[in-house]
Amino acid sequence: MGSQTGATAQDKILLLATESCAYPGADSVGQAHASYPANVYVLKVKAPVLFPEKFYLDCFRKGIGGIIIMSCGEECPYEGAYKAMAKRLDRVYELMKEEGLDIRRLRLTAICTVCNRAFLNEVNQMNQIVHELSPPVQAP
Amino acid sequence: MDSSKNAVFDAVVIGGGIAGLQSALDLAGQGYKTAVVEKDASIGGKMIRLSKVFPTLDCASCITTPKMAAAAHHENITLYTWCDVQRVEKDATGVSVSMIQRPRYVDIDKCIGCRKCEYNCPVLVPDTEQGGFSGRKAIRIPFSNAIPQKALLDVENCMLCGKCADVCPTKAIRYDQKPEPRRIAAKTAILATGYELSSVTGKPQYGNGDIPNVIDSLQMERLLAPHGPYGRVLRPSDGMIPDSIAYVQCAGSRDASMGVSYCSRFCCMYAVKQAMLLSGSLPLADITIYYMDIRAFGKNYEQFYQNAKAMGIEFVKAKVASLDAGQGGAVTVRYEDQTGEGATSRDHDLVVLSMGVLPGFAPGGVCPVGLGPDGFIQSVLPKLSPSVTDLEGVFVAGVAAGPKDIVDTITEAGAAAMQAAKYLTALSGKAPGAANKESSHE
Amino acid sequence: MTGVNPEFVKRLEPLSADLGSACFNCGTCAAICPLISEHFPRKMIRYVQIGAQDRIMENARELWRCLHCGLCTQTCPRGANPGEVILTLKRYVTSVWRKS
Amino acid sequence: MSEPQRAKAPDAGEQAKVGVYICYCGGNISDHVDVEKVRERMETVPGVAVARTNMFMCSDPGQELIMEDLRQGRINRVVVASCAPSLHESTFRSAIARAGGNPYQYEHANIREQVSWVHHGQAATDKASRLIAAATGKARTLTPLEPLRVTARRHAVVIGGGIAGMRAALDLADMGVRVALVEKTPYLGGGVSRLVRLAPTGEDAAHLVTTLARRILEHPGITVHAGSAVTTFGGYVGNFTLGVSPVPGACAPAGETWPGGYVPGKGVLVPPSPDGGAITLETGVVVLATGFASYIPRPGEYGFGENAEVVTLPDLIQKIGGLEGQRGGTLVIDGRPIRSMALIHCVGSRQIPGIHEEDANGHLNEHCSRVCCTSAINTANAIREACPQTSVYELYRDIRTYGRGQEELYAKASGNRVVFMRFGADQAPVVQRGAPGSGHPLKVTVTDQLTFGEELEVPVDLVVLATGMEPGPVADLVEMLKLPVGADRFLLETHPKLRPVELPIAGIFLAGTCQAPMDAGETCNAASAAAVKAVSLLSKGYVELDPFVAEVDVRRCTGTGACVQACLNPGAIALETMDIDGRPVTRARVTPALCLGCGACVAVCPENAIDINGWTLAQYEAMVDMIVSDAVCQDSGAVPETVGA
Repeated sequence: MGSQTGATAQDKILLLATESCAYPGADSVGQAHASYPANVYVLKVKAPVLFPEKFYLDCFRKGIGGIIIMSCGEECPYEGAYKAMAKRLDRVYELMKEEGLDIRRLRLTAICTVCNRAFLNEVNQMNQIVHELSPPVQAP
Repeated sequence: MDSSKNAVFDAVVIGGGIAGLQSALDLAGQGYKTAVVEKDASIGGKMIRLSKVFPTLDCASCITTPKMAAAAHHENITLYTWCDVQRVEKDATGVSVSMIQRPRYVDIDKCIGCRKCEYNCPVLVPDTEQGGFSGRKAIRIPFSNAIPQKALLDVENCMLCGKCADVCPTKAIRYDQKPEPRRIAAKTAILATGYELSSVTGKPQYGNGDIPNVIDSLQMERLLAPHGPYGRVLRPSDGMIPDSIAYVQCAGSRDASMGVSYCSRFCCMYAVKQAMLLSGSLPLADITIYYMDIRAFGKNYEQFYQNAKAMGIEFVKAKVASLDAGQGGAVTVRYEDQTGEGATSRDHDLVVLSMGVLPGFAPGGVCPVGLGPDGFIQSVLPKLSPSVTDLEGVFVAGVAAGPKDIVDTITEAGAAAMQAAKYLTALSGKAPGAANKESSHE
Repeated sequence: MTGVNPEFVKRLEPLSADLGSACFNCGTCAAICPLISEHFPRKMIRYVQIGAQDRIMENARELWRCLHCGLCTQTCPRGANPGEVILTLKRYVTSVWRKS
Repeated sequence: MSEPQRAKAPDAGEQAKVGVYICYCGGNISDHVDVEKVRERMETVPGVAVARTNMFMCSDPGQELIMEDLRQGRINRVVVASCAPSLHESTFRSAIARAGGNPYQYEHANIREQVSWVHHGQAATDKASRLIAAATGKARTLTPLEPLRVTARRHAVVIGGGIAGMRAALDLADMGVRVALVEKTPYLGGGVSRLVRLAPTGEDAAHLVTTLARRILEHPGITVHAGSAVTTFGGYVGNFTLGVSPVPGACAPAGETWPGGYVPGKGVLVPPSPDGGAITLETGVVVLATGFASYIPRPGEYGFGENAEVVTLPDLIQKIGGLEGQRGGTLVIDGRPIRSMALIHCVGSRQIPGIHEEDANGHLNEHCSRVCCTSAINTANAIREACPQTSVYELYRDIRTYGRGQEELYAKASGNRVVFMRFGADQAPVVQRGAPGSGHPLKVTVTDQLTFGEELEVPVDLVVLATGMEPGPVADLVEMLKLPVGADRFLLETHPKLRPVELPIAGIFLAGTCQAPMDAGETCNAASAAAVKAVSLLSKGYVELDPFVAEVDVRRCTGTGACVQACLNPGAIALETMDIDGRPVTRARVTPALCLGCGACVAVCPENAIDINGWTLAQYEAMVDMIVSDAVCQDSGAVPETVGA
């Protein structure tokens, strides 16, 4: 297990961005040179349905402050994946509550390849939330 | 890469710009052996010299280099750079291209592109690849992302001091290299000969290139390019950061007094693009575009233009009548304010002439292909198959067939490759249908 | 409100071979004219195009400030020959003045 | 940092040596990211063997750096940190392959679009460091993969029987690809059949359509399914399956015409297909040539729908046809003399939020429709030349005669004394009933920028609205084929320059105005460009696919069947009885060509026995570990603390 030290790790926001929509959407924000907080890390995923409940909880345990799942929404190229994942998230929220994690730390949203404004909105909102909340894990 | 004196191919593409490269890639992708003949020392054409491209603002190099590299590495493509085409002949057996391989004064097989010669060369001359704004050596790699990355000696400026030969780790310098004739035989040809920018001397009222701080649009591309001459936008006469920049549209097009009545099609969009890039790098500068009609006709172009307006770029509907040197390096722009008081003048720190395009190839005496009244290669089927020319088995792609932006050029290059492939298929009799039937009857 | 009159141009036809129909209102002539500022000579060409006879008569005196230096005709991007239009209008206005 | 839980067998014994290559992008990256500092940091990351920088990593010398390190055995995994992977991932993968490496032992860190273009200063350098470190975390566990080879049917389905579909079908068939052409109406010809003379060269639309349609109908390699639509879609590149059914009511009125004949406004009537009912087409590729729809003005827009004398340009073109019998005098339409007419440009195009009204679905057409200026001027010229007693006024915003021969058409219109007036987007002309006794039913008032901003009043007998092109009604196909659509609602290509006629879905191509407004020549170019891509794809008889599919670790699998339940593409994964260590056991098995690679199975396996090759859960975990780790850099303001690496 990696380090969980430092007061900054909990500020990091993870974006799980779909390869066909949100990831190019993040690139489009970059092409527009539109600035957003630098604590945002985009991971490219084929479909976020890949991640089990445990993955999210582990992320928070490791010190990730917030996760935004940026999917293609209804435009998802994998039929049924969006629904399956939305269902899984309900269980993740339950588990988060059990562990005393504020459920605002995890958001599911749809971002298209040209959704610059929506992208910026989402990351800025999440940034505000993680700054308001205390770290998900206490630094030793 | 470069090959022996006589060679046989399925197809030959004349011109290694984005049109020629796309055509070659689409032919090679089907398994056809294809030669690309380029007059310049690098492939990539005009596109590789641009900063960013509209309407996506991708960096031009990022879009062009993958295609350049793909062509250079393709097993079915052979590149001939630094070659002058002498004759393109068409007979019953196919197309033959006679050309002269100009000397680079460097053994291209030995050169490893390390640039030691360039670093040690004592001769500094203006670098036209950088708009003339910075210097280059008499021996140099043509530009940073050139393909092939091989040195080239400029014999007009070389003083034969011998330093390059001394430092070359592979002993590749050949002062005695001679022009060499080469011949390519192929079954079909695609002409992708591109364009040249029209001349700033075309209209005396625009100063014949003598007014300081009046530059052309490709020079501005270099000023804006991340690997440009200054690394930032400065005006050439005194290095001042310009506060006010103006674009003069139709400075080489839609003007019978200059002998070019046609529309050059992409100048509006590159001006809008450059204006947007300028307002990014010089947020305080005022940018004005003097235009007659903004021709933002392509996919997402209008939205791009409206964004530019929203960013505060000023659009003035007027054809600029004249330019004059003003006070302190300024340029005075004279125009009619059409909904205001009428004839008026305004000073700008830097003026960019949105030059038009002229055919890059004068086939007279070289290739018996038909031309339109505008001097570009004529399509005989402009609606159903625009790449078909009046020479059977010879096709045309990109600006060679009239001004065209990059998107339309790439699409047309694919179409030309399709028509050439059909012609090859019909010749070999392997597939049903007959391409030559189509070219004469559609 | 200015009314347009497509018939007006027909009255000028006998007076000239070139009525500036090629003009696309770029404004080069107005900006290049060394003598008169405002919108001259494009203004006159435009009024011919839309048939605004009244406007031409109202501004007729401007016509006589033109010395026919030829700069507008020489630089016109459309080859519309503004100088010839001004000459034609001088003839027309003179004929109207004679009649009245 | 957690070690990979499941290193793959082929990699066992080979220690990961990651090469990190960081691009300056000619200042695009290095202006904001301290590239040399990042390189120094990467040299300390576990598993990193070399870290290098270059001005343009995508250039030949940049690629050569990577290739040389691979050849020398200094590295066996590659991380490139540069622009978006969409631009250069394939460039670097192929460089690795050329140097004898496995192109899939590669990970890309996007430090331009997602770092240097959006962050500045120390924060940019730190974020780049963490992203690259994360990429090395993934790269260390990347195993060699081989692309999947799928047999491809040498067959194409072209959807749409306009000139784009016909052009693409002929090109494909002439290359020996069998083609099924599916057209909703009983006619071939599409949008061009609604035209008469094409600008600027004056070709006869009927002749163009007839030429293509005859060749289509005669071609032994092409089957036309007219009056039919695609109703089901399945499969993958090389092996698509499309259900095609007759469109109810799509048949030509009996006795109206004869098969093979041209009907103005509709096209060439296709003989009824012998099979009639619903059929299934199995095909290697699909070309979309579904065309456009003409904008219909809102009721009241420039008096449309309220005045019989207000028509659209497409309607006018069909009404006047070739202007037969209308020589020398005044244009007559429906028995009514038109002494004066106004053509208004940009109706349903170039709409601006806040100025123009959205349609019932909340859409604005912000795009330029590209063809209407030239089409309007072409029509004006035809009328002025045939009927010199008819005055024509064109009210425009910008004249966009951009194409070859089009500016000449505009000049000709001026010579023909078509009178042009220019209005601002926020000062639209007003169409009203003419004053009684004016002799004209309508009047148009416009604030004309060419007349020094004066308000002009034009009495007219006819107002013609140059309506634009809108996306065609293809919602069903968008849904069925999962097609990407742009903000302008036209079908969206992968990249306008790199892959202008391709979609992210392999084997499906775009041809013509379903993508954006185009004229006839541009449409045929796009169709041929789509055809050449399709032919190249089918030329080998097989298609190579990305190997990013699910794979079961049969040693871990216990045959719970959870993955089979979760699988979104029925058939891609199934339980099978197999022999392991001499005992028959039930285990899951994946059919790679059917696997979508979505990973729905991965999340549900209680044994962690299934993963997507190249995108494993352990790799994501490794990336998160590196992102949170302070090993490579401390965030500014953080308490400095050394972390055991």
